[in-house]
Amino acid sequence: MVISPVHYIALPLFAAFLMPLLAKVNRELVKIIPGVVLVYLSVVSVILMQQVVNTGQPIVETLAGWQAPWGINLVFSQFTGFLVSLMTFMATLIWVFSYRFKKVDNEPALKYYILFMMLVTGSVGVVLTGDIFNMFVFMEITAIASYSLTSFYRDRDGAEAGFKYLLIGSLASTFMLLAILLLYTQVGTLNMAMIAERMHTVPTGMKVTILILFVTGLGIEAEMFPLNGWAPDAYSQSPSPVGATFAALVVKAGVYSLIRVIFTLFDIQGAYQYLIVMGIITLVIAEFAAMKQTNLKRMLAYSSIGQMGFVLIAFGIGTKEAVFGALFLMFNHAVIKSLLFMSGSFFVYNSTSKEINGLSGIGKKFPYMGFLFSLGAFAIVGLPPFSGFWSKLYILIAAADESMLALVAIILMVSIVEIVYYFRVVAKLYFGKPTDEEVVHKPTFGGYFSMTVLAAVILVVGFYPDLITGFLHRAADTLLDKGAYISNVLGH
Amino acid sequence: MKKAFIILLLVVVGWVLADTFSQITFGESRLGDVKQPETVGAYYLNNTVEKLSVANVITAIVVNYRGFDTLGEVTVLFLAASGLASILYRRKEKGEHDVMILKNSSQLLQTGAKLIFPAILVLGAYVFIHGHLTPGGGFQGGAIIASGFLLMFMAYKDYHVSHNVLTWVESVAGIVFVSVGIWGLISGATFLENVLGTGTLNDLISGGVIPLIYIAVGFKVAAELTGVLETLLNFKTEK
Amino acid sequence: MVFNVIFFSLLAIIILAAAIYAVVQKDLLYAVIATGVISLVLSIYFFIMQAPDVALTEAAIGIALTTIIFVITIRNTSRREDEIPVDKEPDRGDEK
Amino acid sequence: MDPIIYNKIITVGVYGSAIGLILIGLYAVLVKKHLTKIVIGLSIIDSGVHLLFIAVGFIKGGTAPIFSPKGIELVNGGAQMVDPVPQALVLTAIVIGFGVTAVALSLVIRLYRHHNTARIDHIKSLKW
Repeated sequence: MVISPVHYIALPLFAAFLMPLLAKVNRELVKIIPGVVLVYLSVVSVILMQQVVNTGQPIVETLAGWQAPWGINLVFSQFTGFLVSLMTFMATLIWVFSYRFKKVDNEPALKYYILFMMLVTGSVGVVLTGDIFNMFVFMEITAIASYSLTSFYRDRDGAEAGFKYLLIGSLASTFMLLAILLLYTQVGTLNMAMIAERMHTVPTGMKVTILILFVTGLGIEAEMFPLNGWAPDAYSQSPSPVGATFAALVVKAGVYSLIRVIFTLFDIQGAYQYLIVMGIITLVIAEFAAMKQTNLKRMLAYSSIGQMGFVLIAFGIGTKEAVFGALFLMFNHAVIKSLLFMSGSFFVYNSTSKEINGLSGIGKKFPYMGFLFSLGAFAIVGLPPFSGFWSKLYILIAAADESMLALVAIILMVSIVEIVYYFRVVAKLYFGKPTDEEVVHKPTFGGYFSMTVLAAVILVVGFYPDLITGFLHRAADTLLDKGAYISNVLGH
Repeated sequence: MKKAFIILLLVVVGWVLADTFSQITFGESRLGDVKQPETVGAYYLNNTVEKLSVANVITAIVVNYRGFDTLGEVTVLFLAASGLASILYRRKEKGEHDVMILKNSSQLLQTGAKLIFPAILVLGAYVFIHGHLTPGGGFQGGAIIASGFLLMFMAYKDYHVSHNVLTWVESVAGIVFVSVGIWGLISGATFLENVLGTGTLNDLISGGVIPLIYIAVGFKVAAELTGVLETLLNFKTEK
Repeated sequence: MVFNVIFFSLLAIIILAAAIYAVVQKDLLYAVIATGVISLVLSIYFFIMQAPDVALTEAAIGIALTTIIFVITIRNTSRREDEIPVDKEPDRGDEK
Repeated sequence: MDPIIYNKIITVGVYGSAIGLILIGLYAVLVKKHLTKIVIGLSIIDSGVHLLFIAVGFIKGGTAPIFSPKGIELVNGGAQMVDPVPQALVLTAIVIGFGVTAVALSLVIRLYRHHNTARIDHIKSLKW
């Protein structure tokens, strides 16, 4: 059985269909299967990435034996491969963290683990597929899994957050369906490479309408400004491993689909300016909202939306350097934000109130967790020795090269806002007077392991960024090289 | 004020849609020449009979050309069923038992249900077995069978489909679907490839793997929709 | 040809009327039945436009199953749209 | 009345009802307060989109894309078959729509159980 990109989807589905039966045999098995599947997929990622990097050619896998434009195909190139491998590694770490997670054990664990695995498969599917309607189906899989996971806990108002997310998510999928339909009438095919090739035949009026529908629909998934009201509730009400998965995987898939549509399918210049403007609005509003938050997890949620706005700005600049910076920021955001969510969750569980000022002095009683959280905070703000610094630096350089000085000013101003609200929390952790509560919820060995690995990655990439910069440059070139994508997939 | 803003928004959306769809003339063929297929639709119309010898082109598309979509689609239904169960999950204190929320039905409905129920099952089975010949297929057949079970739920207050059987049918059908895909992969071809011989057009055993997949989908959809109904129906727990 | 025009415009009128009725009606049970009518007319539309597969799907799923899960939801929640909140002790279920 | 007018009426009839469904559904989702009514709005929007899918794939005087013995006869007689791809997509979209509606209604039931009311304005934390 030669290793091929379809394993990312066929295997988790096989495991998901098998799990209800295994649950009858023994409950423990059900919790282990996602881990086994994700570890195997991480190995597959390493093998496939090696193959792609050595040959320089993307792996285009046709399904059901029909060549590219007629059937559905999966594209595992430098760019999509990077995203898929990042998602799989992060999902494995999050699974290790959530394996013996206290809050999840007493609920119906079987459903949790199936939904979690499908959330990962859906996000990976969105990135891998080369067919526009197939991307819609995988987005629906991710969406339904996240609606149910958001409303997983009984005691919190998860159901409200779930319903609000579902409502806005349904509107997003309606816009996407309309856009796909219009695109099909103009171009006659659903394969993304063929669409990109034939896009010049579409009249501009129709092209702009289709782009608006796409950007509105996908903007909701990528948490762009106008319709991202669902995100803070979804992040804070869902179990914290799921919050970390949202930050590390689901929002990446949303941003990927937006970028794939704007960079590869359409060739309208106005889209880049639109990305920059919406990115700035999302960044500024999310960061200021984060400053006002008193609930730790909502603050992290708003900060995550802000980071996504920053990624959109970087993609909006559109030069090779800027896209490289954007990919680096996506990598950092996935690693650092998951660490913050994981360590943050243990503060929240140990303090009676979820509010930030309820956490005073917990850093002294929980030193290692306090260290991890502060490390994450310093990294995301972009202080020099950590990995967050490099991605922010590269994007600023790219913006400066394009002489967008106003943009540089805005980014620096927002960074100051970030520093304010993150250091406020860190200060509270260490210098607040400690409350008398005993530390009850200790993370499991798995929790410590995955958080330590994330911290190590932040430090290593911080000191030796060129470990992955060369690799990211090639990924950025693959994304920008539209002609190569078309010729590889269609094979002429 | 809010309503005025919404009305304005609706007018704008309506105008944009109307203007866009006015450029797409209704009833005009956009397939291009079917013999030298340029568009995907024309290709399918041209090649389904020779390559797959399946009469129903839509079944060929849903199961073979775009079989990956259907795999994702079946997962969406699977997730909806398990998501529903996790959302409506209630830990039952001792002494509590699930009670059907529908009241007892009239004599007429009960005898009628007893007569019609087997017929609906046969119709549902017919629809998804002949998926590749006549209109219909896995989804439609499964939905018809589920509405058959619905009739029995309505007629008999304490009619229960054992949750065990439903889970078994659902999982086995899902595994059959994925393993047929993996079978294609193992036999050197691609995932979900039609590895069986495709037989002659318009007789029952034709189209190779396609009928097998659609029968598996039919069982899975029937089990899932009945599960969804069962979860929603017997929800009120009383002492 | 004249028959086509009459039939199509009749369908259009019925489906839009049912949609408006479904939105305006305060009693949710009648609103849900109107949704069933919308699915029925939709199924006829699909049948006329040479899409038998989809007509069967819309009939089986749209009319039968969607309507029944709406009715079950109304059975579990309130039937009137303008209901006055019942002030019995909210059922906290198994909340800790 | 010559056929041009007929085609115009049928076109306005089909596209008009589809876009009308989408607008009415959107109105219900944005304005109505009762959760079940909002989910009804969502399902109406879905119906509108599905009708658009099929309307776009329809070809005047075409036959259903099924090569039954009668179908082959018609095709040899020069009839053009309707575009099958939008129909295959709608098949998936209808079942996805049902899945999302089922999850939405289960959330409505749980919200009602939790707050004893199914109206958005009465559920405080669901600020709009």
